[in-house]
Amino acid sequence: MQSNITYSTFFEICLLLSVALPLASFIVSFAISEKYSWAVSITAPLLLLVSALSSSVVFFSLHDDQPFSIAWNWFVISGHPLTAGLLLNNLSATMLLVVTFISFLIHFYSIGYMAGDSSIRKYFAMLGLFTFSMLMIVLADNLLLLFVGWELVGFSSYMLIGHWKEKPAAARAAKKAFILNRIGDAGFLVGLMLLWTHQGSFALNQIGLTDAMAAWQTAASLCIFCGVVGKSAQFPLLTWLPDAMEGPTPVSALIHAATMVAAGVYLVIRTFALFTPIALDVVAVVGIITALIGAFAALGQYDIKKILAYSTISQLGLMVTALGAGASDAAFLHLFTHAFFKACLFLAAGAVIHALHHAQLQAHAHFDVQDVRNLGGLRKKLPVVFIVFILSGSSLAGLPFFSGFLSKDAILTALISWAGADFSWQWLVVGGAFTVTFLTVLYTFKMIWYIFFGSEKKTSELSISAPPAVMQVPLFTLALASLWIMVSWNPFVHTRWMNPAMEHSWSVTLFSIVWVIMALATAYFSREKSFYADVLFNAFYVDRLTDWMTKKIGLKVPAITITLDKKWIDGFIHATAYVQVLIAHVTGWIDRAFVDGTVNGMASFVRGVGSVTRTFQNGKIQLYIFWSIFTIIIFLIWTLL
Amino acid sequence: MTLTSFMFYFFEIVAALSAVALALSRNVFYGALLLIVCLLALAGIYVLAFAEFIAVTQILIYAGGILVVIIFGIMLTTKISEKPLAVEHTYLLSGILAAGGCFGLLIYVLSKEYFLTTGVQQLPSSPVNGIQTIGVSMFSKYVLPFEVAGILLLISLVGASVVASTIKSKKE
Amino acid sequence: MTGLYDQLESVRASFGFFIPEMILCSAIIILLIAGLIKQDASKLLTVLSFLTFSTSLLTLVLYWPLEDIPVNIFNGMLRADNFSAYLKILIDVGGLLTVLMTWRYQKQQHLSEYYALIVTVVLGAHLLVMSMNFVTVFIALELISISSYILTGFSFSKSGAEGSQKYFLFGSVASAVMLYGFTFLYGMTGSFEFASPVFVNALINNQSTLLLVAGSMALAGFLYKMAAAPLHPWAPDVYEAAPMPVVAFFSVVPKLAGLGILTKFTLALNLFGQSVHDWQFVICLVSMISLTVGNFSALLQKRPKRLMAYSSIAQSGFLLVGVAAFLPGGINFMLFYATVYLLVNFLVFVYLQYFEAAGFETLESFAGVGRQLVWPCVFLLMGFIALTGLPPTAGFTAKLFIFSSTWEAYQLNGKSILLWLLVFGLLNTVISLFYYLKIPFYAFVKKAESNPITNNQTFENFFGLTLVLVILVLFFNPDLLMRWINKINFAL
Amino acid sequence: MFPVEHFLFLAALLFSVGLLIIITKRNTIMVLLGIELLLNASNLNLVAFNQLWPASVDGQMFVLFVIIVAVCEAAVGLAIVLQVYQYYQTSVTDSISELKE
Amino acid sequence: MHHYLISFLIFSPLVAAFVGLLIPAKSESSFRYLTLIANAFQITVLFFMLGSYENASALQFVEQQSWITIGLGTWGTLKATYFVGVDGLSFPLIILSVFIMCIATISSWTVKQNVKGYFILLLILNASIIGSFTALDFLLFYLFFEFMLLPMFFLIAIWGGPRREYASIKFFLYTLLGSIFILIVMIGLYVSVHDPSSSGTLVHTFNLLHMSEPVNFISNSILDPNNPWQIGPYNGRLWAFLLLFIGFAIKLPMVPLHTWLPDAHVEASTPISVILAALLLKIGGYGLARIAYPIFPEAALYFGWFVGLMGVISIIYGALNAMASKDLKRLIAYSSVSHMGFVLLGIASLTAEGVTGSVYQMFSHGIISAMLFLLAGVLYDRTHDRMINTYSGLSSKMKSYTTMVLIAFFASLGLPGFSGFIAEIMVFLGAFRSNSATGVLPESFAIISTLGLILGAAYYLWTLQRMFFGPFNIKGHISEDQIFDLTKREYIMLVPLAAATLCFGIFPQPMLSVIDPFARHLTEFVLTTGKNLTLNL
Repeated sequence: MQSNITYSTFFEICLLLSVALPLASFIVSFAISEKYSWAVSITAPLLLLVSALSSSVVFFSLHDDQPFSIAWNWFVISGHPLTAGLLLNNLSATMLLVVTFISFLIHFYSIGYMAGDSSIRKYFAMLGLFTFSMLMIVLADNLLLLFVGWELVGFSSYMLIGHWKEKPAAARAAKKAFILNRIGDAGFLVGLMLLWTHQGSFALNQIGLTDAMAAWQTAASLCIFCGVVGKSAQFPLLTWLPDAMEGPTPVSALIHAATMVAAGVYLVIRTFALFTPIALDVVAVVGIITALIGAFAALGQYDIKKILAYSTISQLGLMVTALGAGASDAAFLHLFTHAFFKACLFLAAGAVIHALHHAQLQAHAHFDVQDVRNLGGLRKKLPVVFIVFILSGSSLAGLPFFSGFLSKDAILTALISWAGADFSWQWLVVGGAFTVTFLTVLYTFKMIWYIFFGSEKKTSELSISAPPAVMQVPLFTLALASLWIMVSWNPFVHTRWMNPAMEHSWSVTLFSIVWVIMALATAYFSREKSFYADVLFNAFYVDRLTDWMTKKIGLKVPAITITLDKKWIDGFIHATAYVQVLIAHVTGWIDRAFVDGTVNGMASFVRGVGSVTRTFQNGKIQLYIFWSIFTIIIFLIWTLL
Repeated sequence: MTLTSFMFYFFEIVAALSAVALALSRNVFYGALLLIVCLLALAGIYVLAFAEFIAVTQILIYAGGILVVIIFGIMLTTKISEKPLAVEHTYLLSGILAAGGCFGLLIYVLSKEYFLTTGVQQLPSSPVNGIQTIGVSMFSKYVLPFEVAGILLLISLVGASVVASTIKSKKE
Repeated sequence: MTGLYDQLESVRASFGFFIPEMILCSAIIILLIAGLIKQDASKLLTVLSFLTFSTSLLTLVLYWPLEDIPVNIFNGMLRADNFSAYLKILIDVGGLLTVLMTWRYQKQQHLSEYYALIVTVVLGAHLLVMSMNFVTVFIALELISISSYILTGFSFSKSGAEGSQKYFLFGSVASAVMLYGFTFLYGMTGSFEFASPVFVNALINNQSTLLLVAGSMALAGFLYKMAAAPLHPWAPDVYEAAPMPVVAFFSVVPKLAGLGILTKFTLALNLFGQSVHDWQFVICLVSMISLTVGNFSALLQKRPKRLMAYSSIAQSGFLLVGVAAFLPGGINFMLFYATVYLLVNFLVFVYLQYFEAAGFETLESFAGVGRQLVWPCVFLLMGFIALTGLPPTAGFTAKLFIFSSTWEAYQLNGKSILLWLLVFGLLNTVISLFYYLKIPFYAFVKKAESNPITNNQTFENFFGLTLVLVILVLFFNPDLLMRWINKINFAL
Repeated sequence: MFPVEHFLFLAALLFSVGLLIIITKRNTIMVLLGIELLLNASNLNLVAFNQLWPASVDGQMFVLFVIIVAVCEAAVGLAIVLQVYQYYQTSVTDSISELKE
Repeated sequence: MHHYLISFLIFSPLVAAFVGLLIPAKSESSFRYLTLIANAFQITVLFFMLGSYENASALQFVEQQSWITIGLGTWGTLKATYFVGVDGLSFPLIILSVFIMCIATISSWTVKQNVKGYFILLLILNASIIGSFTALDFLLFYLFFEFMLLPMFFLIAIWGGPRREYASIKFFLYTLLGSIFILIVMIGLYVSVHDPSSSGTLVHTFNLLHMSEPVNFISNSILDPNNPWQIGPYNGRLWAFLLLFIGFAIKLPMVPLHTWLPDAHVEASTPISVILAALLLKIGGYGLARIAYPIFPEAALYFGWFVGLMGVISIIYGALNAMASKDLKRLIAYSSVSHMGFVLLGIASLTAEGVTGSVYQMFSHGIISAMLFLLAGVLYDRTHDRMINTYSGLSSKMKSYTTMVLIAFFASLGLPGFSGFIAEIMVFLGAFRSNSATGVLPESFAIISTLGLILGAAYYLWTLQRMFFGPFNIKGHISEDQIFDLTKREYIMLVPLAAATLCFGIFPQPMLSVIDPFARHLTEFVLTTGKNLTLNL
């Protein structure tokens, strides 16, 4: 065990606690017997609370201080010792805090949300395992350990998506998530091999130390990016994320919004030194494509969780674009803010679903509670959720005074400076990013409008009660965390808390404020459009433009992307799956017909030879004599010739 | 052509013809008689090859012994079944193939061989010597095969009697 | 040409090396007489023949050290050397075990003649392996053959008669062909003593094609005696017809005798390596054909006896592998193989006899026996494993040895036929497994039908246990036997 | 003395004809006759070759043994043929083939 | 005392088998306990060995007794010895064997038919497996190797499923065929190799260590490295390597020589499947690393590419076939083919991590496949139906069973935290580094093999989805009360295995430090010796 001694033992204990307690929660949840499974919903959040608290100790004592590392020898690969160690710097400490904190909140929320579930032990156990493996990704000091965590979050995600395993769709979605992730991971693994071959080490602090911008580094970074594509649901491996919404909503909030999917972005930041310019360009392009697809797709959705899922994809795409632009700080800032407001949005959506579901059970009504077209006017019945939704939604939309505004601002600033003064393809990326922010506002507020405004549709007869306190507390906590205060004191400058060194430009801030307001207006008027079409048509050309955009682009493009998604990307993956199964059948057939067939053929050949040699044995002695003599004569003639 | 060489080729032709006739013959009884002719012709050849004792033995044992036994056999087997003595041929093609191949091969190989060059020392001095030598070597050099032949005869007689005894017991 | 006195003197001096054979000769007479005198003398006859073989064995073993140097006896008709002495021991053991097998089921008719014939075959085999002269070869071979023809018919049944007749016809032709070959060799050399310098030198000077034809014809007779391809077709029919002890006897004694004379004869024909005709190739070819014919035909057999007939053909092929190396080491290994084969073969036949007596005539009828008769089936299995050549039986060691000699020979002269023989022979082991495991397979794996058997199996199990122990011991310590075999210095 | 080849050719003919008879004749006794022909071919060879080596009578001795063997074979053979005849009521070789695959 | 530990391991089951022979067949339970006692004794011995094993490349617990010494006249002397020992290659496999045999005994507790024969065969099998893993004399190895066949044959053929006859004969023939190839090379080797320690007469030795020293080859023998003798396109040594490779690849099994395996597995009873998959397959990999590679290093370098390619093909092909399998056991069997492909790939890489990985993979696959087959057996015991389509939603009826299946499946698909991950990652690293380090395998092999990981996930998760998730439903005439959760005996077997795979997945170092010295020694030896030997092509 090696560590630098600048930190106190208390710090180390806290660090250890924050990492180990989620694991302990996993073990305890399994250890508690079936009879006392209710106890799990106490122990697990409690353990996570302690973990979150101790991680905040870690965070505050480390922030802006020396990086801390601690390592144990894990195993030796042909003379190269491989460590299992923790590497803490600002980045990972922040991430540690975010993960444990949100995880705790979601544990807490789950007490209410998952009450009465038959396999609650498994649920909390897997949440614990997930948190632990996420922390492993966050804190690992080498890529192999990180990969271990990487795979383990995939596993726990699999278990949690498929939590309601009686639902065939859930089982399917879980499988899809894991397999698509594995495809990415295979690339990641190749990246590891490249690193191992060329550097002989997986240690994060040695990455990129070889100054050569060699081709292998491009290859290695792109391979690692493959892993990111899988885990962060980037183009083209993004289809699993919307499907993963089959899992319980808190799980979607934790894993598929706040933490795991962001791990990809985090990984790129961690291994940023490895990425060569070419690789970064690829990253940026992939990111912006994903962001656009996600944003347009979100516009065309009617399922709350699907809208949020596409939104997540879009936001992740934005982060990845920022990474590609070299702005890892900005990307991380957005990751940070996104974690809170998106978790909050999911939890709020979960609260809506939970409440409606319970009401539905009482009223024996049957409709899809996740379909926004069935909802409406809920702001009166669920005021708490409404407020929370507005707050976090604003943050998502990037309205000023919200954290989302600041982080998006950081990204846009970085992108513009990356694009440079002259026009190049990079400006297309910037344009894309602006389109995405614009669309984000549109879909966010359209969703809010659908759920909370207007008249109640199918929900009107239901007696909807407010969510329980255990669910409200996390909601409010996260909603507050989506205010600008999380990032900096100044609601317009994003360079205070997190990264004082980050670049900031007032012009961009101003422009984005205008841009957001424009978007907001568009959103507002497009909402109005459905009621006051004539006025808008006559009053503003902008309105007509937005109308046209919403009608032509805002509806068509999502439809196209949806078909692209459903038919082509998914279709392609399905097709590959079909082809795989087909190939499997073909090889199976080959196995039976040829490989086995050869063997059986050999057997029948042997038998055939046997029956030939046997036919001479027909009991006729004269023929015996003939054959014997004849063989000798043939042999003699053959030799004499 | 001297008388001896005429005799020699006469015997050769007789032997060859009778053998071929035997092969063509469809009657067992004629076959046995043809074989006797052939064997007698061979005996004649033996005489001309300075093997008088062999010739005599040939006539006595083969013509007089073995073939009589065979003819008895023919009579025994045909009498019971009361079928004609005619014999059909089977596997004619195989037989011709094997025999023809064998004959061709032998003729081919033999025609390439020159036995006289290998080591004819001299003509035998006197025919008397032949029989005497045979007698002597029978009890000196060849005493072991001779004794073993005795055992062979004994055991075949015993064996034949065992086989024959079962025939009798079956009949009863 | 040596003088008459010398010849007679040689005969007189020869008797010292001829004691086992004389014992056998007198035994023939005594057995016949005993059969004549006493009507029901089965016990006496068995004891007598048992004693015959034991004393013969005893003398052989006692006189073993005497025969370190080969001695030509009876004016070069025979030769007493330790190669032939070893084979004679094996042959006598074979006779002994046959007597035991016959004694186990005392239902043999004409017992005195039966034993006399067995002893005659053994005598013939003795003479054959000692023979150095075509005359003795021919006489000895006929002694074996004619007795065998009669023995085949000793089941006194329709099939027995048929088998006997087929054997007779085939055997007569084969030995006539062999004889015809001999005559040419005589013509080319002027000598019947095929190992004598006169013979060899004459052939070295005149290596015509006739030599190849004559040699092949002569070999035909030996191959027929060994039941090796292509002179094998008689074997299945004869084996099926003959009584079980006779089959066991046939598959060992004439085979070993034929093997002994074949070894001597081919090595003589090889003319100390100066032969232009590749006799090694011929032997390899014969061996490969025997292996193929034996193994492949055995695959489809339904009766144990026929199966063992083909097995014996294939085993001839394996024995010939040892000869094919044309190395002294190979011949020693071949003797080891022969020893193991003798023991294992009798092990198998003893149990086959046991099962035949209990009514198991086809392979299918063995279904499920393994459950009721555990020990017989286990020992039978061991026998088959040894025949296949799998560890931990001496069968494996034997195969290892003979194929080692093939490898060594290949290494010495690089004839690719030897490599083929090696690969081919070993692959044949896989095929042989198909049928060797058939009976154990039926016995252990197939479901049992009701077949209550109450036959006393003490004799078989004692016999089986002993032989199994021997083949195990010979696997774990082949040196016990190889030490003796290595003293054999095969020389022409 | 006549050329040895002339003996040998006759012997070869006898041998081949013997083989022909053995393979083609359907009567067992005819087959026996064929075997006798084979043996006689050898005898002829031996006698002929003995002329080349007149110093000894080895060849002629061998002929005597062959004749002895022929006697034994004939005796045993006929006994067997009669026995088979007993069972099968025929000496047609083809019919005597119950032992087969 | 330490000098006889291996002999204790080998012979204690044989002694027990002998004792078993003397016990009347009626007292059935005594055979079970007898076998268990033998296993317990072996475990005790194993602990002694664990106590004094040192992590070094040297052989340990070596015993050498003279066994067969035969004078061959002019040829010299033939010498085979009872020569056993363990090193980093065999020790993990010994540990595996002892424990798996114990679990197989427990799993055999329910055998009802012909108990005596069954357990005696099991004991003989036990001895021969341990023997093959420890033998350092080729003849001794071959003896144990062949000796495994018959007990296995009967264990499949008598106590197997409906098509057991076909499967057992197929198994036997395939492996016998392989062993014939090995036998040919063995003959060639001992004829060509002499014992350097003996002075005077030429001693042909079976000693594997002597065989691996090129100087010990008799000059101008066919397998002599300096002999330019060609047989067809290759010289004798290359042929010999190929024959050995085929022989061991059949056992491994390698595509396309694998088809005996699915049949044998499907028809064999559960404990036999466990032994077959966990131990017998390992002999193939063991033989390559112990015999083929050290003795023919230049051939190993020459054919390394081919060996690696076959490994890759096995990985992918096995996985594809697993996906198409409808029978659970067949699926697992094909997954074994896929996983043993990693062993080939790792050895072929000739890097220390690759070889370590492949030995670790053998060890780990031993644990995991044992678990998988036990689990398949659990289901089969209850319903006598192994078809995947028959079941759905089993998780609601068999919770603990599902948990165990999850563990086993995820362990098998290489989830980190389980031993398979460590093994596979090391194989991947080694195979990838091979090009730059040794030049044997191209990088693409490693990259293509990662497809195996994806396919592995696909077929396992698909199976999970079909069999365990969704609403509970069973087809056919299986009644619902036939389906119940794990019994205590099944727990006893499964939990240690699950614990072991976890333990070796999280703390691989103890086992790696056993393997590592061997792997380094082997790669170094093969590379240096192989490059020094000229290839006469």
